[in-house]
Amino acid sequence: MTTHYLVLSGLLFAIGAMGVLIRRNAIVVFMCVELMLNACNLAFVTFSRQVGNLEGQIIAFFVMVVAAAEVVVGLAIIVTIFRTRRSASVDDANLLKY
Amino acid sequence: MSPWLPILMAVPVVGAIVVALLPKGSDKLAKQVTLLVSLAVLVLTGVMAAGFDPDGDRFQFTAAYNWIPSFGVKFGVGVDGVALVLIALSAVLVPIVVLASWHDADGVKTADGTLITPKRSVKTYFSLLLVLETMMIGVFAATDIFLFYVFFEAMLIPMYFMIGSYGGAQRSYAAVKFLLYSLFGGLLMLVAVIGLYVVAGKSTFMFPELVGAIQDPTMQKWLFGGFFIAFAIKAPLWPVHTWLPDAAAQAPAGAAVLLVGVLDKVGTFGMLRFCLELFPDAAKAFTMPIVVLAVISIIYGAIVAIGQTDMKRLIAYTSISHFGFIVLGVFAMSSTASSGAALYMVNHGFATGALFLAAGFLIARRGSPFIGDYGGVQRVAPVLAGFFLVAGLAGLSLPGLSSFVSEFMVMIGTYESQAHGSGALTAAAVISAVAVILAAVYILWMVQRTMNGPTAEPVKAFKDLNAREIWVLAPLVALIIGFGFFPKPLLDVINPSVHQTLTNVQVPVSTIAEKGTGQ
Amino acid sequence: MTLVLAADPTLADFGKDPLWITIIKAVMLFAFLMLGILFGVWFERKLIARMQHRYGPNRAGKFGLLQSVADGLKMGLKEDLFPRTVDKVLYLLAPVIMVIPAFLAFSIVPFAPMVNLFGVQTPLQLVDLPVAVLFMLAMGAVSVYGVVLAGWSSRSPYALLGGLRSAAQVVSYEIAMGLSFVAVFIFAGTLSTSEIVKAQADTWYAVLLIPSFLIYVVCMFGEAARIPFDLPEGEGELVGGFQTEYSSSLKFALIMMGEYLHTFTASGIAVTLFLGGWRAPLPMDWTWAHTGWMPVLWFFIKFVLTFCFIVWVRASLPRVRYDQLMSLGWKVLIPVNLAWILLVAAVRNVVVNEDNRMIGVALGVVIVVGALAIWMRFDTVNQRRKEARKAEVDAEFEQLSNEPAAGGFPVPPLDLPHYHGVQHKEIPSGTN
Amino acid sequence: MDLYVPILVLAVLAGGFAIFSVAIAPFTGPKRWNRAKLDAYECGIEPTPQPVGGGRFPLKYMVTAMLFIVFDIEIIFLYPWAVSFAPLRNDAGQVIMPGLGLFALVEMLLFIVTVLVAYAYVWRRKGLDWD
Amino acid sequence: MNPAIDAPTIEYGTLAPLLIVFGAAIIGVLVEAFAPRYLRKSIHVPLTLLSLAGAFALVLVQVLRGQVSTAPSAMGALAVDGPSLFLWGVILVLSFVCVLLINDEGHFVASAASVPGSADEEAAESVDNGSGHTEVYPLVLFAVGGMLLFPAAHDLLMMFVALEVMSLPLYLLCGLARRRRLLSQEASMKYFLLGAFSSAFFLYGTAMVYGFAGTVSLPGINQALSAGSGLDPLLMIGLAMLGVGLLFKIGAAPFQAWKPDVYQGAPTPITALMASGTLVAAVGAVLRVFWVGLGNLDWDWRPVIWVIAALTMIVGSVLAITQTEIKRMLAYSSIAHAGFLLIGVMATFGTAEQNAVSLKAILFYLAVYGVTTVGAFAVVTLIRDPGGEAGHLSRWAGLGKRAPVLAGTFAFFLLAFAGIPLTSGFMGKYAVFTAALDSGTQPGDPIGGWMAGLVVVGVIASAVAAFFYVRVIVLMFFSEPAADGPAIAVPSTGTVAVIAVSLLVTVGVGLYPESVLGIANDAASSLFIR
Repeated sequence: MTTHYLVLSGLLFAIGAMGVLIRRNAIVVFMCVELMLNACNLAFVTFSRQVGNLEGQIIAFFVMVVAAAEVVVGLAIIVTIFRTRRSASVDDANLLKY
Repeated sequence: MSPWLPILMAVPVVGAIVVALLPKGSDKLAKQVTLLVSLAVLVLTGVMAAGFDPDGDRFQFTAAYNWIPSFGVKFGVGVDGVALVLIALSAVLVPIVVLASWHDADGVKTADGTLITPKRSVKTYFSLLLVLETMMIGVFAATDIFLFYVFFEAMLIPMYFMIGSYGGAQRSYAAVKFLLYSLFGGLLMLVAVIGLYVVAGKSTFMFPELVGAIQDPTMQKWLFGGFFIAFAIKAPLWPVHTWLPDAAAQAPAGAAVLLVGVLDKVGTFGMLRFCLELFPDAAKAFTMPIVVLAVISIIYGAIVAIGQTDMKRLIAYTSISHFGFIVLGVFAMSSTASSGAALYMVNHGFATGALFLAAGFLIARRGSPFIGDYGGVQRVAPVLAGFFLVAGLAGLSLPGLSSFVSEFMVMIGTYESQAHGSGALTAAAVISAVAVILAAVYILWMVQRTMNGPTAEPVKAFKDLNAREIWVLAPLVALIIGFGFFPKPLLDVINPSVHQTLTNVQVPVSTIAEKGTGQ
Repeated sequence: MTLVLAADPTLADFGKDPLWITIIKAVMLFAFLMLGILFGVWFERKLIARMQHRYGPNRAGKFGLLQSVADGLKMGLKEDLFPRTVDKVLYLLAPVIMVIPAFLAFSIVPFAPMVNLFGVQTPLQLVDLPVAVLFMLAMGAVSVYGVVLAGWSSRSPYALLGGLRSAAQVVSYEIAMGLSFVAVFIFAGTLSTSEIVKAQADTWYAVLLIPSFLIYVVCMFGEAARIPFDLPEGEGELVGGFQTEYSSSLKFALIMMGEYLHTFTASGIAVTLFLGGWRAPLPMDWTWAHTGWMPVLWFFIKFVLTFCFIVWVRASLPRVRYDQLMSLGWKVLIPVNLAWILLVAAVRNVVVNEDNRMIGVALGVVIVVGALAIWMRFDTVNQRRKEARKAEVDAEFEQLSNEPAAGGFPVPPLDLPHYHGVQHKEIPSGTN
Repeated sequence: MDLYVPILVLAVLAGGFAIFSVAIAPFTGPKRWNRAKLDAYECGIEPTPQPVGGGRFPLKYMVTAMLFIVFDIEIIFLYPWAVSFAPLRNDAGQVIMPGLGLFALVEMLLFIVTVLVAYAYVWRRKGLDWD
Repeated sequence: MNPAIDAPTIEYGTLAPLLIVFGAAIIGVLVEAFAPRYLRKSIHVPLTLLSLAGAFALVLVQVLRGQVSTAPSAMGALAVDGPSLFLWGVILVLSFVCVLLINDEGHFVASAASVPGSADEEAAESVDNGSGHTEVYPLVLFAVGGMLLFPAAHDLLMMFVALEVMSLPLYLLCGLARRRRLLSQEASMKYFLLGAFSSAFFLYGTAMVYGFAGTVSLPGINQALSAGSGLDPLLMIGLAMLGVGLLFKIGAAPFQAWKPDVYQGAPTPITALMASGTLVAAVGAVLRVFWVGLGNLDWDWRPVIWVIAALTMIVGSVLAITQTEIKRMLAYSSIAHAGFLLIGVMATFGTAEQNAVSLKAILFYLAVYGVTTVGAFAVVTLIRDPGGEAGHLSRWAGLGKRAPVLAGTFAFFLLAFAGIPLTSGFMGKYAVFTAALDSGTQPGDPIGGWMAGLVVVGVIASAVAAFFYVRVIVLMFFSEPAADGPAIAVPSTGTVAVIAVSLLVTVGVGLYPESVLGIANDAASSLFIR
């Protein structure tokens, strides 16, 4: 029963990871990261059901908090760069090399 | 617990700090202080050496203080004969070097006033020199292998700076090459040191306790390898010798003397003491290849030396050849050869030192290290020429000069050595004998091309040695000749410890050693 | 005297119905809402008209009852415009996204306890969840997507701004609203609506938790974007707000529906969480008043009254400025709410936890004092800021009146008679 | 039967209705094409072309969104706390499940105060002002 | 229904250092909120320094009064054991020193929100008195708090939260450089995106492990491992992902890509903080996870770590050779050092004694390396160009002539990095190598022999590394100074203190390592709570 959820969370996670790796727009990349975090949440809750204790659900709460914090920090950073460069493409951020 | 060695090591470093802290502009004072300190060390060494009892325990003046208990490291010092003479050697050379490089730092000018080396911080140079002295004494005096390693590596740094910032045109290249070669060797040795500690499992680094601690032959081979490579790089043995000519050629004459005269001895010294005694089986197993290497570097050094046009490089290559002899002697596994090798370490120090310094003075006058730029010096500067000749002859180990005895002993010892039963070592001795002729060729050729012949134009302006320079060379020549005729005091000190070594390696100690002395 | 009927449904009673009953319930709810919209519109217009001494719609059907039916038909028959620039898919999807959650949000509102529906004992409430209220909030939040997308997809500055505004407003008030529920949960100890209703057997939370209730009432307007908080489609400033480009046709109808549904949901929640749900008002909670389908009546009355209140407010209050809206939500409702929650918790702690009462009391005092102190502090700060600002403005006027050209551009002398504050004495607003 | 089935049913109804009306609209209405009608409405003046993605909007809204997230998270923590704060009694009135009690109260007090600190910071930095 | 929740107990005494740091951070925020601009810095500096010092004092008190707790604190969320306390001490000292650097004028931008080169930037700078954003101080305190939590976390959730609490402020701080703001912002973004990515991996790994073990507390996981079959795919995936998350933080290859960019872009004091404090915390966490959590699984993870350690050392030292920017070079060197530390991690397995040995080595290494790093970066802050710090190596040519003392100090730090005897760096390396070889000799260890190989790799790597350290020295001392050489900023008292302290420690520990080694020994001998 729960395996479906696990598969789903795995898929979400993979999609997120792929997105981070291949997308170029910083904001999209960042959203993909959030997607990964949510995949983790799903996994946690599912496991908590499977294992039969509440830890997983509680963890999910904390993950939400962290995700929120990451949103706040991350968007701030990305927006700053965007204002500076008029572009949120990761490829345009190329001043730092080797 | 005798305070001698710690004091001996403390004095120069204190001196160095003093020199470094001297106010700006007090260069002359700095030089004087340095000279004073080094002389003090010399005196102290002399007094200590006088108290050394050749027939007493192997290690005397021992002292050991806890340093890093967590690592089982002690600050353990003590000297046996070989170490003693080497310490003495450095103690002798340092004041001479100080005197010799009196003006090196404050811009060496040629006779016609062209600047060879620009003005540099005098204080730094001399304090580095003193630090180096401490470390030289320390490295020979260390009976704790960790301590030995520490000095072995740390020694590089002052020498590195001396070459790098006071040397000739290619100095930084030479310095880096020197440092990296030695550092690499040192790191391999570090692994071996740790391995020794771990495998022996005695949770101590004290040499006497570690002798014979490693029984497992394969383990011995590995650790031996670690130590030997480091030492082979240090005492440049073909094929890892290439850093020496550069370093020696670029270093200021004084530094070069210490580099070739003392630092490299650490390599051979290490082979004699650590490689042989800690890993006898491995040493025996590896004798043949090492001997081959030694012979190769003897011949190779000599031949390449002939081809050199740069005096300092030439001398460096001769040293490579001589180090070949020393290594040969060390691994010949016969008391004569080993004693000879130990003796050779000292004599080579004097001989090469003298040669380097003489050449240095010559170069200081002309500003060029190339043999081709000189000629007929002896007409304008007979004294210089004279010293140069003597030093050179010492270099080719003319009978009656100190090197001869040691070289002779090495060859005899090797010839007669029955280690490996077969005549392999005999062959090695015979081949290396060729080097004597080659030595004659390169030395005499150099002397002839520089000293005799028509006087080159710029040479006409040469002034002869001044008092300082004479004071630099005179003691060396005196020592060369003195020990040439009467090496016994040295041998008496050396032999017991060498025998001790060989017994630890389970090599029958013949009595040839005594025979070698009488001539 | 606690009155707990056997008929009082608990969570356990849900998820038991057979499918057909469920479908019937769903259809009933859907029908109720649709009719509610049709007549709600008429009712609102009529009511406002009365309040403004007008007749209001009275042509279509008796009392104009069919007015909104007519409106609906008209919309259906109007041309379906597709502005050139819009993002087609989202533009079409937005209304749908707005409506569906609006319907769903209502599904957790209990109309009555167990009733006999075609011979099946079932609670008259589509569904109840352990997290019912949360579900309601979630649905409210989802329908914001509809608004934002509507604004975003129709590529026009007005629409975009309207969408953003409504998003900002709704989320701001969602916080205050969510906080206002906390006190209720502290008392009810559950998020399931039916059990919350049950927990109000003795006292309505509207009485017990007046501050929460008041805050909720304010938020209600913000959430449903009703006057005085209807800035998303404030005609005055934004033409039609996010629905500017939905000029006509059924898409517009859907949007209107969505908003009405929000209003309904708001009232429904108010009734359920604070006004005792389907329970009869205290003086007349006779047993028969709670038997059979009677509770539906009570619920409906309360529901309609709440709706009337909303309409009444619309008729009487002007629209606030956006910054006022936001600062009310952020600077007043939220902090007050938090302090109130803590206070409730402290009191509750004292009441229910027999152990260490004193500490509890002490804490309560601390909270009150602390909250007040902070409030005063901020208030003085605001005061100072206001005064500073005022002084600034006065100084500016002063300066300008001294030399009119100071502003860098020619201005008529400011002390002319028709300017304020010189001849005429200013009449403070609200006095007459 | 799962609790969410009724919601599903209702969703189907509502969705069906909504989609139906959106879909039907083009056919019920007349077609009188007119360029002006298809312009974005901007009070009759020439409409400013909006870039794809609806153009840029004031950062102010982002700040609000961020603040919303922060407080929403706070609410997330408040709800479970509130629900299990008081002891749970059954109809007979005896305690089924004990409440969290004083400790929880203090914890929540600290939590809220912590959030209020950030809140005060935002307030003072005019993060809450619209002008 | 869920069971009765009884009020948890919290050992406030044990956690006091944490509480102080976080409390100070919160007060800092309040200061930002209510204090007028001109007062803020003069409130922040003492507040920050005092809180750090106070926390350190509390750590000392716990140690001196021998109250090192042997049971996990705060309902098993934290383990404040010997190693944790040691790491806390180290982190607190390092951060204290870094704060001294941060105090310097002109490191931080006046208004991060203003677009570089725009009018409002100038406007902001005009009102700003050089101290830039004073928010820096609370942020640093939060980051430090996270660093303290990280190695002490006793379950994976706590560790994750700590990871974020540590990272998020750093992401922001990276973007606050006053000069070269584009670089700084870019560094910040890269750090953030990659960091968030890696922490997502960590989290998913945690989820998997939770699914396998049914708990996230490290000992619990360990028991589950000893009970269940060690080769559950769930577990393997989980561990791999956990590893990714952690190794990213210590910048081990192949997850090292962020380090040079971030180190170069970030304001140098922050770089110093990251290079010292973050590394210490992260390595501590790695140790705890591998020893406490996966102790029963070392056959499976050690080969992987072997490869990673070797790779890290090689990548770090080889790539460093090609660097022309001083901060990037130091970044790569810190990657290489991470590799050396991993050798130590590799050696923490088997008997408790062995673990203590390796633990001691690593703790010692961390302490000395951290101090030296801070010193090095402190020197970097002083070599300035008109456009900011003179990062490019060519600008350092002949520094030895123009500022002998400074250059000498820097050279000494470099030698310490290179691990030349009589410097602390050598002792650190020695300790780690010894531990590694030691562990190799444990009976019944299939890959014991490989440890020797790893050590040899390490030796070769450090020889390579020595090359580029030496190259800088050559540049500074053996080459003539450029005509328009960089200006040597007159160091503030704080910076002087920082450099002096790190120099003293580097020399002192180099000469007499027992001082620190002893403490590390005591700390390590009481192992991680398991």
